[in-house]
Amino acid sequence: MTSLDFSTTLGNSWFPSPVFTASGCASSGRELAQFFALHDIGGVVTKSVMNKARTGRQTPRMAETPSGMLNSIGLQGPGIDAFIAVDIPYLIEQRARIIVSIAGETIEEYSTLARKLRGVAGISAVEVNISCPNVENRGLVFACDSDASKRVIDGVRRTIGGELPIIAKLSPDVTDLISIARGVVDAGADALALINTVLGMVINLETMRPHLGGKTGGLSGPAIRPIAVRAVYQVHEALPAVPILGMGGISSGRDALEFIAAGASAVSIGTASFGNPTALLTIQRELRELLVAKGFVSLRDAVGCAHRDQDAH
Amino acid sequence: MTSLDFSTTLGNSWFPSPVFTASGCASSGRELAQFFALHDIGGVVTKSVMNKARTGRQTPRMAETPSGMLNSIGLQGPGIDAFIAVDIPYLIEQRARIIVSIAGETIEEYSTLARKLRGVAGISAVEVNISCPNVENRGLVFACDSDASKRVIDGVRRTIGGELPIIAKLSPDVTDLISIARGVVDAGADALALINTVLGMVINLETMRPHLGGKTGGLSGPAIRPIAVRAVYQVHEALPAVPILGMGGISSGRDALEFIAAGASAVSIGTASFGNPTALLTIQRELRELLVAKGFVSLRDAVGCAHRDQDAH
Amino acid sequence: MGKINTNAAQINATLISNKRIGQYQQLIINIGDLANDCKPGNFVAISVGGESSRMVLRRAFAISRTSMSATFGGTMELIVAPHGQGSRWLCEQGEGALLDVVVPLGTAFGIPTEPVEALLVGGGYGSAPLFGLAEVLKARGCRVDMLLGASTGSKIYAPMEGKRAVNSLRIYTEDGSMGQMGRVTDAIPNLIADLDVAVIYSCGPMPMLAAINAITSKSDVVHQAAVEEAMACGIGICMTCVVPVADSTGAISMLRSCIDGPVMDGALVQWDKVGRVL
Amino acid sequence: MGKINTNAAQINATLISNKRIGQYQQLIINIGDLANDCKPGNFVAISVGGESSRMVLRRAFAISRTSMSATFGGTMELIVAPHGQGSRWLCEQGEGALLDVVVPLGTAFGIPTEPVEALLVGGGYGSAPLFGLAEVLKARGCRVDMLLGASTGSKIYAPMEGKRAVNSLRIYTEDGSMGQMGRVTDAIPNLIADLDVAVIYSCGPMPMLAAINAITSKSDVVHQAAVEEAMACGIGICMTCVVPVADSTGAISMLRSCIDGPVMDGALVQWDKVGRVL
Ligand SMILES: Cc1cc2nc3c(=O)[nH]c(=O)nc-3n(C[C@H](O)[C@H](O)[C@H](O)COP(=O)(O)OP(=O)(O)OC[C@H]3O[C@@H](n4cnc5c(N)ncnc54)[C@H](O)[C@@H]3O)c2cc1C
Ligand SMILES: Cc1cc2nc3c(=O)[nH]c(=O)nc-3n(C[C@H](O)[C@H](O)[C@H](O)COP(=O)(O)OP(=O)(O)OC[C@H]3O[C@@H](n4cnc5c(N)ncnc54)[C@H](O)[C@@H]3O)c2cc1C
Ligand SMILES: Cc1cc2nc3c(=O)[nH]c(=O)nc-3n(C[C@H](O)[C@H](O)[C@H](O)COP(=O)(O)O)c2cc1C
Ligand SMILES: Cc1cc2nc3c(=O)[nH]c(=O)nc-3n(C[C@H](O)[C@H](O)[C@H](O)COP(=O)(O)O)c2cc1C
Ligand code: FES
Ligand code: FES
Repeated sequence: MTSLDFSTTLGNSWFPSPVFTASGCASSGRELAQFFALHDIGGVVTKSVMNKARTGRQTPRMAETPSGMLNSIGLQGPGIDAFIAVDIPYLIEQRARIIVSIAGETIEEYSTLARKLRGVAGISAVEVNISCPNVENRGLVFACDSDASKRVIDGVRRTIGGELPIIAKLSPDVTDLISIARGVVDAGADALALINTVLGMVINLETMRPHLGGKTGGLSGPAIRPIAVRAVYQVHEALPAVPILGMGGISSGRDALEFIAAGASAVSIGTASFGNPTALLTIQRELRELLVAKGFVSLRDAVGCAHRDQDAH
Repeated sequence: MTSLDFSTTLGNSWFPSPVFTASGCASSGRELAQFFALHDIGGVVTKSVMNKARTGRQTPRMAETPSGMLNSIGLQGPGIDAFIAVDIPYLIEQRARIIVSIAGETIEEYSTLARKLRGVAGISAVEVNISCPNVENRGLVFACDSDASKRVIDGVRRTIGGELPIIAKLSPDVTDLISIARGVVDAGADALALINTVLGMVINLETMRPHLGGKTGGLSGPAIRPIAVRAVYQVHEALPAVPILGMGGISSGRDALEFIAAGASAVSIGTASFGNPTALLTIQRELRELLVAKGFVSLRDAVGCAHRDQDAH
Repeated sequence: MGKINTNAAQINATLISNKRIGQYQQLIINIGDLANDCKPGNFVAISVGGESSRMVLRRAFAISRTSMSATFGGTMELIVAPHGQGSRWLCEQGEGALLDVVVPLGTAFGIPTEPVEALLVGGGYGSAPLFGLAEVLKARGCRVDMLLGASTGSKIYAPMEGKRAVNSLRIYTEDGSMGQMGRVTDAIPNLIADLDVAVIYSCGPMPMLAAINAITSKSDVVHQAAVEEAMACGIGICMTCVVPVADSTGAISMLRSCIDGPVMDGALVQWDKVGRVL
Repeated sequence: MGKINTNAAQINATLISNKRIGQYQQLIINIGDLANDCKPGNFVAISVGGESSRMVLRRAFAISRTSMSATFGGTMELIVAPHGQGSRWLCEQGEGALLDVVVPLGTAFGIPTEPVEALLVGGGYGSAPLFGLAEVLKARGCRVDMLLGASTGSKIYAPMEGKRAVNSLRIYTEDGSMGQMGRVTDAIPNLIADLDVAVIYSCGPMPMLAAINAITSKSDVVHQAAVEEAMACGIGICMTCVVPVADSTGAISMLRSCIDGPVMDGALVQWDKVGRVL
């Protein structure tokens, strides 16, 4: 057991474990900390933060669906200044590895966020959420437009400098994921986060109207896992050198291993934490045990292995 | 109960019930006929047929996933000539309403299929499957390219003449579903079928390779229902005059009603029949009862009702 | 009203008893010493559907009462309405079943330091936590009166033992099948005046809570309301369960009802903005 | 080998008994008069996981035996290996549980019109349908010998009663923990010669069936194999369960193992093309 090298890297940041929280599914860490030490997992990806404080969408903000759920939060949050003042110090105090997720409504807003984060010590990476389908400006999801995606990442890269790894988080709701991925990597992303939620809707049969206050919402949970594994596999095939933070419906070590085999260097756990506050620890333990049982000496050897040994099948 | 008008129309074809089979999930009807009379449901949408006989993909062709499944059949089928000679007469004998689904690898193949179907009596509509992600030529899914989609439908429309309704079946795996929908309607489609399966993958953790023989497969079942309802809602909002055949994870009358409320004029039942051979009858009965319980006097009044009464919520 | 119930723990708890009461199911669950940490107003979040369930989220239920017995140790009681698939599954579990429970969660009803007149108003299963609360208030020397309402008599939950803790209990049903025909709110204005009520504790559907607040806002009566918004996580990490609440400066923010609630100061909740964009 | 088992019906059937046998679970299910329509080789498709299950597909199991009793009417026996979540759920069901079953499905083993020498070869739970088959063959006056193989002894299913119907039974395990160490196929060539075998009936993992066919293809022995491909529907509507089979003209097509199988003419199955594109 102890001989497994379970560590991973995204860009030039090192993590002792490849199991992270997912943005928006751990708030800023504080609430999960009563169930386990934040230091004991790979990293905490914080809720996407915008420049200003935001109250978000009207309720209902959730609907459970078969093996999944829809959410429509609308990026409620304190704004970057309060986040830096309050949440970062807390996470540093907990000795958590911190990945800050940022979201903006304009390309400038992303750059502004990057500028504010630039001087902040103790951050391992910035995840740039260009794919949230819930922002007010519907029809204008950056991640659905290769050009806009590139410009966001380019702006963040220029502002933040060369040090901090940038993880571009993409949406699966596109015709050609690989070209979007290639674009953001060319623009300076060190890694990719795949996948954000899939756009969905539930009709409330009492009111006969869309159930969510925001009408549509993002589908997450095990229901979307096959879509996420496919996305990771396709992108890793096209861009094998680019590390991927894989996510979408992971709720066991076996699920996590599917992502690793498909090409993810690390995984984020979102919806599973809602059903089970200690899901991260369980998944982390199971993944480690599975890798050992399968004879891997390092996590790195397992990354993308589903693409190799074309004859083994 | 008896006062409900349960009938529906797609283009100029009338159906006594809005509950149909889904293409590829009922073969040519014969196998379901031992569980119920094909005449008793709205219509039978047959497995997409190509010009020549096809053996399809290697096994494994399926993987169960949380609340869904992946399939990778590769359009195995007898070819259009055998289909017309053997299956159509059988379905006519059963007094089924017949919707023939066609699939091609080239725009010409679709036109050829249309030409062969043109003279065949007893068909209620042609569903043009331009969205199957399983065809050999990957990267070339017609439904992911607005221009190619339009050309397929245009070819079919010209060849088949103005009589037979054409239902264009679209894929959800696109950035801008509405523009694809608009394109095929402009090209002559009378109705739209939404949605085909979502591209997915499962990794087999024994072999550490993609589980399906064809690597990727199409995700269907309740897992994708929120995606399908969203697609129907969005397209109906943009094109309220175009009838929609809705599908994706319907397994109860309540599920079917969600699609109707979102804007579908009829629904197809696919994966649910695998789990329950009499699913169509149950869903049809439940949908009828629900409509009556909610005070509708006709199915038509319920179509798209989730878009109306903006204040009711 | 505080931040994060630090007593919360995730445990596998045994269902000790499961009995039908009217249209509800009374569940007694063994939670050991955690029972000592549960206060009236707190809730629990339970996994439903078992290993191969398509339900990925926990279900929230108010803790109706807790007790410590020699036979079972600490137990808690829940009153569950079979509503959808998750609560139905729970109601069908047999004695001895193991349940994955996170408990206790959320804020508790504030208990006055002085013996005052308290009016407890419950709608449907909302009465469940009020009986435990009544006992605590009674022990503090408060006068406790109770109003329960529901659409019909079988949805009134009012156990015999519970009634002992209250000075008076009035029941209202919309169909008149039990108690008086009408709504609990009909009686409140007079009761406030007659009994010199200092605080109203309420638990039930949001429209009922809003209607109560419309009454208390015109008076000096404090209103402690246990709100109910759809919750995905129950532990503060998803931001789905928010309710618009003003702070002392009047600034309104969306507070999580699982952490800053379910018990909130009714006067600060922006009832007219619930379910709307701020 | 035919087309569509027209006897198939969907019923709610009661589980009468559920017993552990080695690493398997023996399920006895009441299927009433449908038991009369079940033939050795047929299978059933069962819904798993209950109402709120995330498992959307049925699971296929060979009918091991059927019987008619005065107490229960018609019953069938299944031998289930707890493999994944669906079969495990089934193995955990208690007596009295209602199961949603489609039965009987698929083709049956062809029974020779003459009394001939028959060799039955089973791998793992593949032996289940062979005992019922043995009884039928015996009644036709056939000599019936049986070879069972598995990785280990606890995976050999060979009930006492069943053994009565066979003239001889040899067991092979890969770890040598029961019977002889080795594989069933080791013994077949000699047995064919020694016993003058006319037909081999096989049921088990595909590689075993292929290995048997490699032997029979070099002889006159007829090989009736019960194949096993992953099935989504079990009733012929999904095309997932296909196996490459030649027709009399030599043309190969992908036949559905749920309708044109599970029992197929081993000589026509293209064993080397299983799992490959044609
Ligand atoms: C703080 C709190 C305390 C509660 N106390 C009780 C109680 O004591 N007794 C009781 O019977 N019920 C109580 N409820 C309501 C109970 O949580 C819901 O009835 C239950 O979640 C419904 O789940 P379901 O699977 O049966 O219904 P479904 O409609 O299938 O649920 C689908 C989803 O919506 C959510 N949901 C549906 N209705 C509600 C609701 N009213 N409130 C919150 N989420 C909902 C579910 O959690 C689930 O995620 C309480 C809710 C909250 C938030
Ligand atoms: C004709 C036939 C007869 C069978 N007879 C028996 C029997 O008598 N006893 C017995 O124990 N098992 C039998 N099996 C195998 C049994 O169907 C599988 O073990 C079972 O489906 C596994 O389901 P699961 O949920 O436990 O596993 P999972 O791996 O969770 O199943 C996932 C999916 O794959 C399918 N699947 C997995 N393994 C198999 C398999 N070996 N064959 C077909 N589909 C599979 C399942 O049906 C399900 O859809 C038979 C299979 C077939 C096709
Ligand atoms: C309630 C909720 C809120 C989310 N908020 C964010 C967010 O703020 N930023 C972001 O990039 N992704 C957000 N996501 C998406 C998740 O990070 C993740 O990509 C997705 O849920 C798939 O993973 P899962 O199935 O494990 O949840 C959110 C998801 C949920 C369910
Ligand atoms: C096994 C299988 C085969 C399918 N074959 C076809 C096909 O040939 N043509 C087609 O247009 N759609 C095909 N589909 C897609 C279905 O018609 C339907 O669009 C999809 O499965 C969503 O509906 P469902 O969730 O009810 O199954 C197939 C689906 C499955 C599961
Ligand atoms: S339910 Fe998740 S934050 Fe309250
Ligand atoms: S299992 Fe569906 S066709 Fe055989």
